[in-house]
Amino acid sequence: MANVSFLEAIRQAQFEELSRDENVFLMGEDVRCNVFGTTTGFVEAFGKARVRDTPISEAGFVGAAAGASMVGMRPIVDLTIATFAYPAMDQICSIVAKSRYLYGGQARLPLVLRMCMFYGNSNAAQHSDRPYPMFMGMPGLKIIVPSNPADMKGLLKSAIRDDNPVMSFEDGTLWSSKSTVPDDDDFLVPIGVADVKREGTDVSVIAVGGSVQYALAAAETLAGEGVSVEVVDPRTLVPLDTKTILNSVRKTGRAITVDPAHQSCSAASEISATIVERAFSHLKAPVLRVTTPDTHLPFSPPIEKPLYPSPERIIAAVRKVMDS
Amino acid sequence: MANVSFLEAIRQAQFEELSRDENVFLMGEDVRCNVFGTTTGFVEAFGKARVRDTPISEAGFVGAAAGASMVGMRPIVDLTIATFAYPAMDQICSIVAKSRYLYGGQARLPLVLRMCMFYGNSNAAQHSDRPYPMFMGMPGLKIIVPSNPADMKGLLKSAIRDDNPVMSFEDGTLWSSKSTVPDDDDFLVPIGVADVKREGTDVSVIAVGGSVQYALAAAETLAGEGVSVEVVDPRTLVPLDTKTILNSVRKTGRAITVDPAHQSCSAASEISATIVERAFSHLKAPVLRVTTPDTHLPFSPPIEKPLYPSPERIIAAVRKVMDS
Amino acid sequence: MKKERLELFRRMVLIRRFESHAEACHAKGEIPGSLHTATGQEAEIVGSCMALRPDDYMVGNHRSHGHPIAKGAAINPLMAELFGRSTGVCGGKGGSMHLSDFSVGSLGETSIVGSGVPVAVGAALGASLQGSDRVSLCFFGDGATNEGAFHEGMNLAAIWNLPVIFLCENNLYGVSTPAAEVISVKDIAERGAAYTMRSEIVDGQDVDAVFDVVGAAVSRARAGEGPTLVEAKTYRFAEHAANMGRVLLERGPELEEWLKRDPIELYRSKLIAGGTAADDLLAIETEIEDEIIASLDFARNSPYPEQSEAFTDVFTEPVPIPAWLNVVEDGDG
Amino acid sequence: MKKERLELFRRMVLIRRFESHAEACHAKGEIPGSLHTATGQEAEIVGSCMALRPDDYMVGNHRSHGHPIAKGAAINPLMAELFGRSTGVCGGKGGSMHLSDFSVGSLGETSIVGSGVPVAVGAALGASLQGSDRVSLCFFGDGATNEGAFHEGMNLAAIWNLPVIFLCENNLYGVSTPAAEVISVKDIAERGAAYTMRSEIVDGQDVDAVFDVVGAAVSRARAGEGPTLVEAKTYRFAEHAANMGRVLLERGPELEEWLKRDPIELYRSKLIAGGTAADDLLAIETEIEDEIIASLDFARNSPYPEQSEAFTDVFTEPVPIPAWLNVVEDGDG
Ligand SMILES: Cc1ncc(C[n+]2csc(CCOP(=O)(O)OP(=O)(O)O)c2C)c(N)n1
Ligand SMILES: Cc1ncc(C[n+]2csc(CCOP(=O)(O)OP(=O)(O)O)c2C)c(N)n1
Ligand SMILES: [Mg+2]
Ligand SMILES: [Mg+2]
Repeated sequence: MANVSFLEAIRQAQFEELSRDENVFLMGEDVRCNVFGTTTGFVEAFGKARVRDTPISEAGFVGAAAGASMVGMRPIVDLTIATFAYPAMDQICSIVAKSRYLYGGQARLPLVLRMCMFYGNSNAAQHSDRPYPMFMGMPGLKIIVPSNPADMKGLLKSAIRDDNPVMSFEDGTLWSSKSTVPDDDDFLVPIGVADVKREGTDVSVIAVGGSVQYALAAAETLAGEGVSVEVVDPRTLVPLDTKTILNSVRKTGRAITVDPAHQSCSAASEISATIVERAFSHLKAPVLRVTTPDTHLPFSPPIEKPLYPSPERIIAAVRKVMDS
Repeated sequence: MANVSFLEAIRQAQFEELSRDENVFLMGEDVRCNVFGTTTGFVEAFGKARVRDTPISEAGFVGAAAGASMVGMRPIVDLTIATFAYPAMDQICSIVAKSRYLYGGQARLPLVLRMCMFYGNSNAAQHSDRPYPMFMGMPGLKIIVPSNPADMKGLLKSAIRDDNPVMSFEDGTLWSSKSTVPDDDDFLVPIGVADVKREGTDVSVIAVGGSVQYALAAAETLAGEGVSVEVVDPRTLVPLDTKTILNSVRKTGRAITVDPAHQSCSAASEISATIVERAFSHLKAPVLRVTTPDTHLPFSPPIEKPLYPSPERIIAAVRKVMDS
Repeated sequence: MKKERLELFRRMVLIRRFESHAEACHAKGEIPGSLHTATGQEAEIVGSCMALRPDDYMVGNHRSHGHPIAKGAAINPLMAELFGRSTGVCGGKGGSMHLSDFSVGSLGETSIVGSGVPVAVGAALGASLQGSDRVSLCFFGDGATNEGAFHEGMNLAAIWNLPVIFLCENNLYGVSTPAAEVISVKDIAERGAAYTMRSEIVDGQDVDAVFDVVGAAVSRARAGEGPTLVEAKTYRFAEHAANMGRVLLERGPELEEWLKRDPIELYRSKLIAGGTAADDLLAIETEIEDEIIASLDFARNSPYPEQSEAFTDVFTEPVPIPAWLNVVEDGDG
Repeated sequence: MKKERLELFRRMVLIRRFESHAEACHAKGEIPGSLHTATGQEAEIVGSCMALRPDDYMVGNHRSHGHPIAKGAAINPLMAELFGRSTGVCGGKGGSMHLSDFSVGSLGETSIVGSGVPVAVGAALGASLQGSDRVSLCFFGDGATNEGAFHEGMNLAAIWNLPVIFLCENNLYGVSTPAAEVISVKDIAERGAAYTMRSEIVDGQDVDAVFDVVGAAVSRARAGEGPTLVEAKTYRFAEHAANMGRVLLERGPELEEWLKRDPIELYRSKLIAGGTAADDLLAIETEIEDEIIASLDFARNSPYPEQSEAFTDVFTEPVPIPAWLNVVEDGDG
C-alpha cells in the first residue's frame, strides 16, 4: 500500500496493464510528452508504437481505436479533456456503442476512452463540461467516475481488462488528492458495484465523482450536529448499482443526490427518479438534488466557483430533508 | 382551420416563415428534392440559394448555419434523421450552444436545427435514436418536441422567430397523424409553455412527443374504468414548464412520466426527479416511468416494437399507482 | 485464371440476383426497413473484394449487400438477416444496411455515412501492431468524402503508413445530390493529394480493371508501402433506396448510357469473346438462382428472434430485461 | 503607405507587449486559467487582419489575443477580460482563449481546435446571401488542419465559391507534436488541392508579405472569385501555454534560428532601412507601453461580474437563478 495521487493512480493502472498485456496500447494527442504526468516513462518502457501520439483528429483516432479493438487490440484512448469527445461523438455513439449490437454479437470492442473533466478552474464554457449523463442514455457504453486514487486505479484496470467499451471520466478536482492504493498488480475494483463510503442512518447522500469528497466533508460536519449521513458512491454509472443505492435509501428513508453535472438529465436526476420509482414507500422526505445549475461555466473565478456542489450546499440539503 | 398532417404542418411553418422574412433560409442534405414532403414547391418559390442542398458534412453545415446566424441570417437546418446530429455534435455543443455565453452576449444565434426521430420501423440501432435528453443537459439550446400537427406548426414558427438556437425533434411516429391547424400566418405556440392535453383528477401522465398520443388513448380507456387521467404535454423540454407539471401533480397526487427515449437520464427521469423534489408532500404513490429500456433498437420488427411506450404500458402504470 | 474469372462473374451475378429477389420481397412487405441496392456497381465491389485474401479486413456502408457476398459470405444468413430472422448474420438485429459477416473479415457495414473510414484504418493499425500482413479495405460513396471522418481517417492512414485501400464507389450521386455539385474536385482521386496518398481512378464497370488496380494496391499495402485511394467510377441503376421514387431524379439519357455499361453484361461479352461458352455462364446463373431461392426458403422458414434477444449484445454480458416484457424477471433492485 | 507601415509595426508591438504583460500577470496569479501567447507570430496575424476592411468578419482560436488586437479592438476590454472582470470584452465569461470583439467583426475565438472553420464559412455564406461584399478571415493552426471540421468547411467554401480566407498559422507544432509527424503533406497549402482551392505559402515572419498575399486573396474573394487557403510559415517562441514547461520539448537550435527571425525586429530593420527614424519606432513603443500599463490599471480596478451574470447570455432571455445562490429568488414552481 502506498499513498499515491489520483494522477499517479492513472499512471500505475496504465503502466501495469501495458506491461501485462501486449495488446494494450495507448493513443491520444501529446500522450508521449506526458502533459499531466500519467505517462511518465512510457515511451521508454513500451516504445512509440504503443504510446502513440495522434493528430488532432478525435473522430479519426476514436474510430481507429474501435477498429483496432475489433481485430483483437485493447486500446486506451486519452481524449484529454471531456469536451474533446464531442468531435468524436458519432464514432462513440454510432460505432463504439452500437457495433456489437448491430452485428448481433459478432464484434467485440475492448477499448477505454479516458477523459478528464476540468472544471472550477477558469477554463470557461468550452473546456468545463462533465458530460457523462449524455452517454448514460446511450446503451453499450460502460461508464466509470472514480472518486479517489484507489478507485481510479482499480476501476481503470478493470476497464482495460473489460471486453466492452468503457468511458473513464476523470474528475480534475481530484487530481492532486491522495489515498492509499494497493501495490498488487491485480488490484481491481469491479465495474458495476457501488461503494458505501461512509455508513449512516438518517440520510443517504448519493454522490458522483468529485462530489464524493464534499459529501464526506458534509457528513463529518453533520455528524457533529448529530445527523448520521450515509455516503454512497456509485463509482460506475453504467451499469448503475441501483441495489446498493436503494438499500441505503430504504434504510435511511431520505436521499440527496449530488452530481457536478448540469442538473437537467444528470446522473443525479436519474438516481432520484429511480429512488422515487422504487423506494417511494420508504421515503420520509423529498429527494433533493445538489448539482450545477443549467447555465454555462463562466471564466471569471468568483462567479464560476459557487456554481458547483460544495459541502455547504450538501449540508443545507441534508438539513432541509431532516426538517421536512 | 384545415385538417393537416404533421409533415404538412412542417411544410407550412417553413413556407410561411421563408415568405415572411428574407433572412430565413433552409439548408440540409437533399432538401430540394423534398424526400419527406416538407419542401413541396420551395425551390420554385424561394430559389436555390435559400433552399440549399448541402454535402454530407453535418459539422460543416451546422457550423455554417451558426456563422450565418451570427451575421444576421436565420437558418433552418434540416438534419433529416436525429442520429446525423452526432457528427455535428461539437458544432452544436461548442459553437451553437455556447457562443452567446462565451462572448458575453455579443453573439446572437437565431437558428433552428430540425431532425426527425425515426423509430419503430426497423431502421436499426444507427437510425432510431431519440437523443433530446443529451441536449437537455447542454445549456443554450431550446428544445421542442411537438406531439401533433398544430403544435408542430406553431412551435416551429416560434422557433424560427426565436433569437436563440432551437432544436426541433420531430417524432416520426406522428408523421401521418392529422389535426386541425389554424390558417393564420401568425399562429404561434409559445416555447416554454406546457399544454394540458386532457384534464383529469386522479393521475397526471406527463408524456413527451410521440407518446402523448398513447397517453391520450390510455386516458380514454381508463376513463371507462372510472380513473380520471390528466395528460400533460411539456411540448418544450428546454425551457421546461415545471410550473404546469407541478400544478398538475399537486392536484392529482400521482404521476407517470412517459418518454420514448432510453430510460437512463431521459426527459422522463428529469421530470420524475423534479416532481419528487418539489411536489413530494403531494405524492400519494411512486412516480413511475414508461420509457424505452436501455438497450439498442433491433431491426427485427417483432422484437423492436414492444420496446417503446404504448397505451398498454401506460395503463398498467396508472393502475399500479392507483393501487398503491 | 479462368476459374478466377468465372468466380468474378459468379459473384457479380450472385449480388444482382440476391438484390433483385430482395427488392421483390421488400415490395411485398416481407422485408422491413429500407433497402439500398448496388445494381450497376457489382464490378467495383467484386473486383475489390476478390483482390483480398479471405483473412483481410473489410468495412462497408449502408449499401451493404454486395460487400459480404463479394467477400465470400454464405448467402442464407444474409437473406435471413434481411427478413429479420434469428438465423440472420446479425441475428436479425442489423437488417439491410448492416449485412456484415465477421467470419469473412468484415468489421461492419455502417449506415452512418463516412463512419466506417476510421474503423477500417483502425483495423489496419491493429494488423500492423500485431505484425500481421493483413490489409484493410474500406468501401464508401462519393458523398462520404465530404465527411470529416473520411479526412481524418485518410490522414491517419497516411502518416502511419497503414495497409488500407480506400475504395470510393463514386456512383455520381448521394441520394438526389449530384457529386459534381457538392464535391469541389473533378475526380475524387484528387483528394489523395491532401495526404500525399497514392490514388488511382478505375473504370468501376470493368471488373478486371478493378481487380488489377485494387490488387496492386493490396500488394503495396502488404509490402508496407502504405495506403491507396482508389476511385471507381460507377453508377447505381436503381433509386437511392427502394420506394424512394420521389428522389429518383429525372436522370434522363445519363441512365440510358450507363445501362449500356452493365458490368455483368460487359463481362459476359468479354468472357465469351475470350472463349468461355455462353452456356457455362448460363449454368452459373441457373445455379445462383437456385441458391437464392433456397435462401429465401431458409429465411422465410427461420424464426424471428426471441424478445430476450433485444437485450443481448449490448455488452458481452446481458443487460437487465424489464419485468413488463414478461420475458424473465428483472432481478435488479 | 508610410502610415500603413507604421500601423503594421504598431499593431505587432501592441500584441507583443500586451502578451508580455499578460504573461507576467499570469505568473503572479492575477490572471486565472490558461494563457497561450502568439509571440513570434505577430506578423502573420497583423498582416492578415490589416488586409481586411473593418467590417469584414474574422474567426480565431485559443491563441486568441493577437487576432482582435490586429483587427483594431480596444485594449482595455481585452485586458479586463483576461482578468475576468465585468468590463472585459466578454463580460469576464470568456477569458484568455476567447478574446473576441464583435464590434471589430470578430465572430468568436473558439478554443475547440478546428471548430471555427465552419463558422467563418457560414459568415461568408451570410454575407453572400445578403449581397454584401464582406469577406471572412479564419485563423487556425497547423494542428487544426487534421480536424474533420476543417475539411468540411473548406469543401463548403469551395463548392459555394464563398469569400473566405483560410489562414493557417503553421507554427510547426500542436502542443508538443511536430506538424511533420501528424500531417501527411509537406506544405499545408497542398491541402487546397483536395478542394480545387487556390492556395499560397507565405513567410509568416514578413508582415508585408503576409499583407500582400492576404490582400490579394481578399480582393479576389470580394470580387466573387472564391476562397483562398494561405499557409503562413511561422513559429511560436514560447511554450504552448504559460506554465506548461513539461511540454516545451527540447526544440534545440531550431528555436535559436527562428528567434533570429523575430517579425518585429525584422520589420524594424526594414522600416529603418526604408528611411523611418528609429526614434519614431521607439516613440510608438513607448506609447504602447503606456497604453498597456493603463489597460492593466483599468483591468485591476474593474469589478468582477455579479453572480447573477453567470445566468445571463445563455439565451437572449435570462435563465432562472437557483435560490441557494441567494441572488434573487428562483420564481419558478
Ligand atoms: C452522417 C449521415 N448523414 C446522412 C445520412 C443519410 N444518407 C444515407 S445514404 C446517403 C447518401 C450517401 O451517398 P454516397 O456516400 O455517395 O453513397 P451511395 O448511397 O451513393 O452509395 C445519405 C445522405 C447518413 N446515413 N449518415
Ligand atoms: C478538439 C480539440 N482537441 C484538442 C484540444 C487541445 N488543444 C488545445 S490547443 C492544441 C494544439 C493546437 O495546435 P494548432 O492548431 O497547431 O495551434 P497552435 O496551438 O499551434 O497555435 C490542442 C491539441 C482542443 N482544444 N480541441
Ligand atoms: Mg454515391
Ligand atoms: Mg501549431
